[in-house]
Amino acid sequence: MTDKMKLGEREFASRLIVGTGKYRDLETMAEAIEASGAEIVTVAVRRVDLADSSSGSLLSRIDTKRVTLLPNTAGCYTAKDAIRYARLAREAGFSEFVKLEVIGDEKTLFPDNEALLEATRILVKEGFTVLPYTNDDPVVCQKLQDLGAAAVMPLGAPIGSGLGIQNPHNLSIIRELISVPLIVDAGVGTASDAAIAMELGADGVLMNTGIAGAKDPVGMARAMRLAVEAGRAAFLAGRIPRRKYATASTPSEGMLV
Amino acid sequence: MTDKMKLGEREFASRLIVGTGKYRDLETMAEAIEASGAEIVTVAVRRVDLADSSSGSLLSRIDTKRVTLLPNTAGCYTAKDAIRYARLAREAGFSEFVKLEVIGDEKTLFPDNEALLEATRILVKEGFTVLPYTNDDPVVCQKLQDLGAAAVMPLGAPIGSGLGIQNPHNLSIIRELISVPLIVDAGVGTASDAAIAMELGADGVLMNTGIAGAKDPVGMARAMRLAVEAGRAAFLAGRIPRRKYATASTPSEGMLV
Amino acid sequence: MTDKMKLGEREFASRLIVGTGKYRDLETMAEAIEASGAEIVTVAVRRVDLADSSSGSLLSRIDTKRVTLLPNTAGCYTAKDAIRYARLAREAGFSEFVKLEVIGDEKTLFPDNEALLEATRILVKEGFTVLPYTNDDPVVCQKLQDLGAAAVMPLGAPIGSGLGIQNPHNLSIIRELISVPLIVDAGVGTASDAAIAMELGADGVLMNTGIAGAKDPVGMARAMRLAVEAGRAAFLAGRIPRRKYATASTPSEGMLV
Amino acid sequence: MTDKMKLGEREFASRLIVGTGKYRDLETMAEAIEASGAEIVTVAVRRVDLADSSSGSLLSRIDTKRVTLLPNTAGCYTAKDAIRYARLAREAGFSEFVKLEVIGDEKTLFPDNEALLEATRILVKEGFTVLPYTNDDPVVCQKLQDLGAAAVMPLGAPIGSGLGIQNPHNLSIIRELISVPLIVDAGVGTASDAAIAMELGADGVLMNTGIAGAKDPVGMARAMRLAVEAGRAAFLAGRIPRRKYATASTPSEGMLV
Amino acid sequence: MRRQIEIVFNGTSRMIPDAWSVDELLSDLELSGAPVAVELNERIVPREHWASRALCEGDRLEVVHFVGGG
Amino acid sequence: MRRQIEIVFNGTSRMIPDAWSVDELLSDLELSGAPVAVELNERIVPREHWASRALCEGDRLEVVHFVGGG
Amino acid sequence: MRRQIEIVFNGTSRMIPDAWSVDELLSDLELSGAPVAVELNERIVPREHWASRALCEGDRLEVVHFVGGG
Amino acid sequence: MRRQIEIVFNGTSRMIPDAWSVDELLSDLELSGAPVAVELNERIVPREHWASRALCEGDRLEVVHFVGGG
Repeated sequence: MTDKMKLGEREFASRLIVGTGKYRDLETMAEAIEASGAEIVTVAVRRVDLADSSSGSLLSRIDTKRVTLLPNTAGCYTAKDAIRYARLAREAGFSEFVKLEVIGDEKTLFPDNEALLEATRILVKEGFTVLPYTNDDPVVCQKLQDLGAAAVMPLGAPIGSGLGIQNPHNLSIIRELISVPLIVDAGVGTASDAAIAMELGADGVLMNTGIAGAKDPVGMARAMRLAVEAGRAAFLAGRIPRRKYATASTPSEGMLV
Repeated sequence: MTDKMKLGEREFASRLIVGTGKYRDLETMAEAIEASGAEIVTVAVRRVDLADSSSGSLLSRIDTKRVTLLPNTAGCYTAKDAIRYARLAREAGFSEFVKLEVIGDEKTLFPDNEALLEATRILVKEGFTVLPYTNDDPVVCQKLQDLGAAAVMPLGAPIGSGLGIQNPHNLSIIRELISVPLIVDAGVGTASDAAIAMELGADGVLMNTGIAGAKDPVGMARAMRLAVEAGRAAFLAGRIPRRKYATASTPSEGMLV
Repeated sequence: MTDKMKLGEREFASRLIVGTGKYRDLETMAEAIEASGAEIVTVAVRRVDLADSSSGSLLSRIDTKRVTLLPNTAGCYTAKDAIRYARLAREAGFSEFVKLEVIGDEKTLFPDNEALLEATRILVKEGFTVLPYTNDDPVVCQKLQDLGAAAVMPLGAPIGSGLGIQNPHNLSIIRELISVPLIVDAGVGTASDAAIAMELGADGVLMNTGIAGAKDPVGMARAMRLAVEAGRAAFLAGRIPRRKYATASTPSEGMLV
Repeated sequence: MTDKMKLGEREFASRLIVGTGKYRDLETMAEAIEASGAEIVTVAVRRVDLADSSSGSLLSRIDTKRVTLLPNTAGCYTAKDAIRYARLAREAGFSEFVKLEVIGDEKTLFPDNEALLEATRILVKEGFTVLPYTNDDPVVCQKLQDLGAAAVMPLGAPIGSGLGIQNPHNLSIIRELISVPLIVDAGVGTASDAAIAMELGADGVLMNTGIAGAKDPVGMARAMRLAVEAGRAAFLAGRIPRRKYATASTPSEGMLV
Repeated sequence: MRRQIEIVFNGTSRMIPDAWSVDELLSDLELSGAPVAVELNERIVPREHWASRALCEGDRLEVVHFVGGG
Repeated sequence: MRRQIEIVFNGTSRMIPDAWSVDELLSDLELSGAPVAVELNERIVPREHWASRALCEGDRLEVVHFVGGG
Repeated sequence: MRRQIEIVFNGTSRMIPDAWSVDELLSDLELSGAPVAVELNERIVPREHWASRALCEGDRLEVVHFVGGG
Repeated sequence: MRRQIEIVFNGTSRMIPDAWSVDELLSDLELSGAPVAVELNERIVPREHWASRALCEGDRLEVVHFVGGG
């Protein structure tokens, strides 16, 4: 199959990006990543904790030859902080990819788009492949594209809320207005949410809590992989139009009298 | 995997039932069935057309060793007619399965539940495995179960409408009130619709127009297979609860200051 | 204004029908009825309780000159019982109106439509003005009309659930298929639910818990009156079409340069 | 009734703000404003057209003693332009009120929030009562409030689209996070949309096309007035909780046996 | 003194004087003027027959009225 | 030569030799091996009776098979 | 006779007598009593300065009023 | 014996031998081979400079790595 998702200079067969946070243990995380089929996984940048002997073990469970790490700037509330984390991530890491988050409100974890645009501008100049977490604002998405973001990643619903795509209309508009990849980031609660995102024309879906918080994270990871593939396939196959009334699937010719 | 769907005395690994109507040609139909992974396909009973040399060719394209035929009584408006078609189907066919339809209105193709109950009562006594097409009425579904139907098959939306699940609440109630298999029959327009049905606890999904009418029926058949599997997997995995506000997926400990 | 709702031989300026159950006291009920502007109120038929000195006081708080009583058959699970209550109600009451309920399931309080049709047939013959509570099944609604029901009263959602109109599509179909008045009965939780019902083309809305169970029942009664009027007025005024993209309300001519 | 909406230093009994664009004639506009009960109407600032003898006639049809004019900056794509129009409006007009629009995209007419914040900052300093049109971004709404906006006016859907409230969840969040008045501006297509906005806790609703574009604008203006009052009353009255299953409104005690 | 008979009134056993009419019983219960309906052994007794209809041993009488309902 | 009788086959009048069995007719139509079902005057004729069941003047025969349907 | 100068009025070139005040021009156009606002070379001219503010060759004048809008 | 200096390591005060390089400190903490990044006084120290970059009194050192995140 040649239906690849291209981000920056890299191509990916999988359109599902998964997080590594909130798992009960690294074993489950590793199995869930495997079941998800993801080729990109997000990670966070935090201080080494000398008291924690498990330090460093995250990377021991991720096959970084097969999987691209996507460091985030979660927890940053200013462009300056986000840029600082992005630079550290590049230094520690394996690539120039960054999931850029600049948070504007701690209850909703919605982005501060002014600061996000500023950070995007600077990081793009520094050669980063910037994947910005934003909200479903078509104007901001266009500005991000104009600044050189490698994709736009509007939220479907608040991070970790599991509410699904709250505004399909905006995502549909964004899809039509921008040409860089569109990745729905945040809000996915169950498989159909991911399928809906893909059917709206998204190039990919990013999620963490929806998998890690499920009763059976590995089972849900598999569900999400299937759902993203299903939604993509349906998008490409071209759905039937909606009709108000019924239209028989069985012919009326040849009935008995 | 041991997660099988049991209908009557038979077990099926696939939970997707597909129709055979409305394809542009039998080639496409055969490929779509293959791509769907379906182990049950619906067929209709109609007069042999002596003028049509293609007569009989439908079965030549379906591997009836691998696939169970499910004859329907589409086009019947009375219990008597539906029973007549069911008997002919059993005689012509390979099994006692019948997708029982008694239509009550030609614009909506909604069922006439009074007649449906009457036909179900008689056909169950005659040894049929009755799979009745009905609407999302919890009381009718309970009566069908009490009469010995092998499953209940409420519609998600009018046949061929592609509108998706119009009343998830009713399907959820039906799921809780009945114990026989629940198959959502009709209304599925795209992959996410099928996933939603399965996440509501349906045991299976039946569709025809959603696949046959897509621009690329084979691609859509594959999408539907994946979606049904995704929805089932998500249902079994146990989704996260919905929350109004965000909950971070990345820890706040270990941030720089 | 000559936009009247006609039921049987009577005409009503108000399109809101309210119940009299579940109020904390008769004072509040009387005020809420007043605030609702309703000209029809539902009542139930129950044994006189000799131990309860308040017996009989319900009617003391309703001005039966201004308001038409609509006795219900709530709690009946068979056609026979419903007919018995209807006859007693007519004997005790002031009119031939009956809100006909035959319940099929105690958890959902959904109707048993088979029994409902049977009871409707008999009561229409006995001269009742039958207003049957049913579900949103277009076929049953057509049968009720054919049997002579003075209106059809599909539920919007389970009685007392406050979930609002769960399946607007079915109500819209029913509106197009039948010609007797359509009254949405049950499920209204807040004012917009009532407005939506009217905008779908309903002739009226019937509710009880939505008002009686509100924190401020009198305030909610007023809200419902306004909402029913608003929805009716919007239906008659003819709403604008939905568009995907924006269309400016301010002219672009005459701008400065 | 003392339930007033306060904007800047003024109080209004009506919570419906209506536009004056797109009417077929001034007669209809004047009647619609009258029927809407609005105490605030929006107007635009445009060059006097010497060739058009009807120039100036708009104000001849609005009783500016009873009604507050709210000039907009529609059509402006930069902070500088919006500020220029706001100043001209104040000079031409009767008050310091301005509906501040800075458009970011001509297909969606979504706001450019960066420029909007900049213009708000400056106009607040110049003493304007700034009512900014924005989108449903909780972070931007908080920033607008912090800059001294007299209200926030998120859109429900694109201007003139008639799609209704596309993201009730975001509006509900905004309601909880901000303390200045919340006015839903744009997207209202019919009466229930306005009621829904008010039930979410909005202080008011602003619309133009929904009324002016209706088949009967005067009838729709009345519908909107009723709907805004209904939604407000329902919000204040406190709706019943949603339940999955039914709860009877008629007592089961006293039934016959 | 009149003989007492046993009837069932609204599901409860009750002793009343023999041969009382429906009307006499309802008057005794202060219900004769109330907006109630009467069913005797599952058949309705119209108000105009209350005076003439005598009650017998074992009669099942239901007297209903309107209460709040939805 | 055998006498011809008229029957109604799938709604259309058709002349066939007198006393032909169902099987003879279906063989003639190249349907005897096909997965079809046969109804004669609204009663099903099981495949095992096709040879023994003779057709009479005026018989209404329905021969159905499976076609695409949903 | 007074010399004419050219100004730009609402985007259109216009000849007016030299040294006319804003007020003279607006009076000539029957706009002096109307609820309009005036911008001269992108600066607002408050109504109280209309009489004292003379127009010069090349001035760009914008005169706006309220029209229907949403 | 070498003089000790005080630095701030990941927000916590720490005594180390004077003039230790970044690399010496990280080796001592068994972090030199780990996939970590180092920031000294808010400027990143690339891995190839760890050996040459000596630490001074009061230096604020941040050493970060990847943890689970979404």
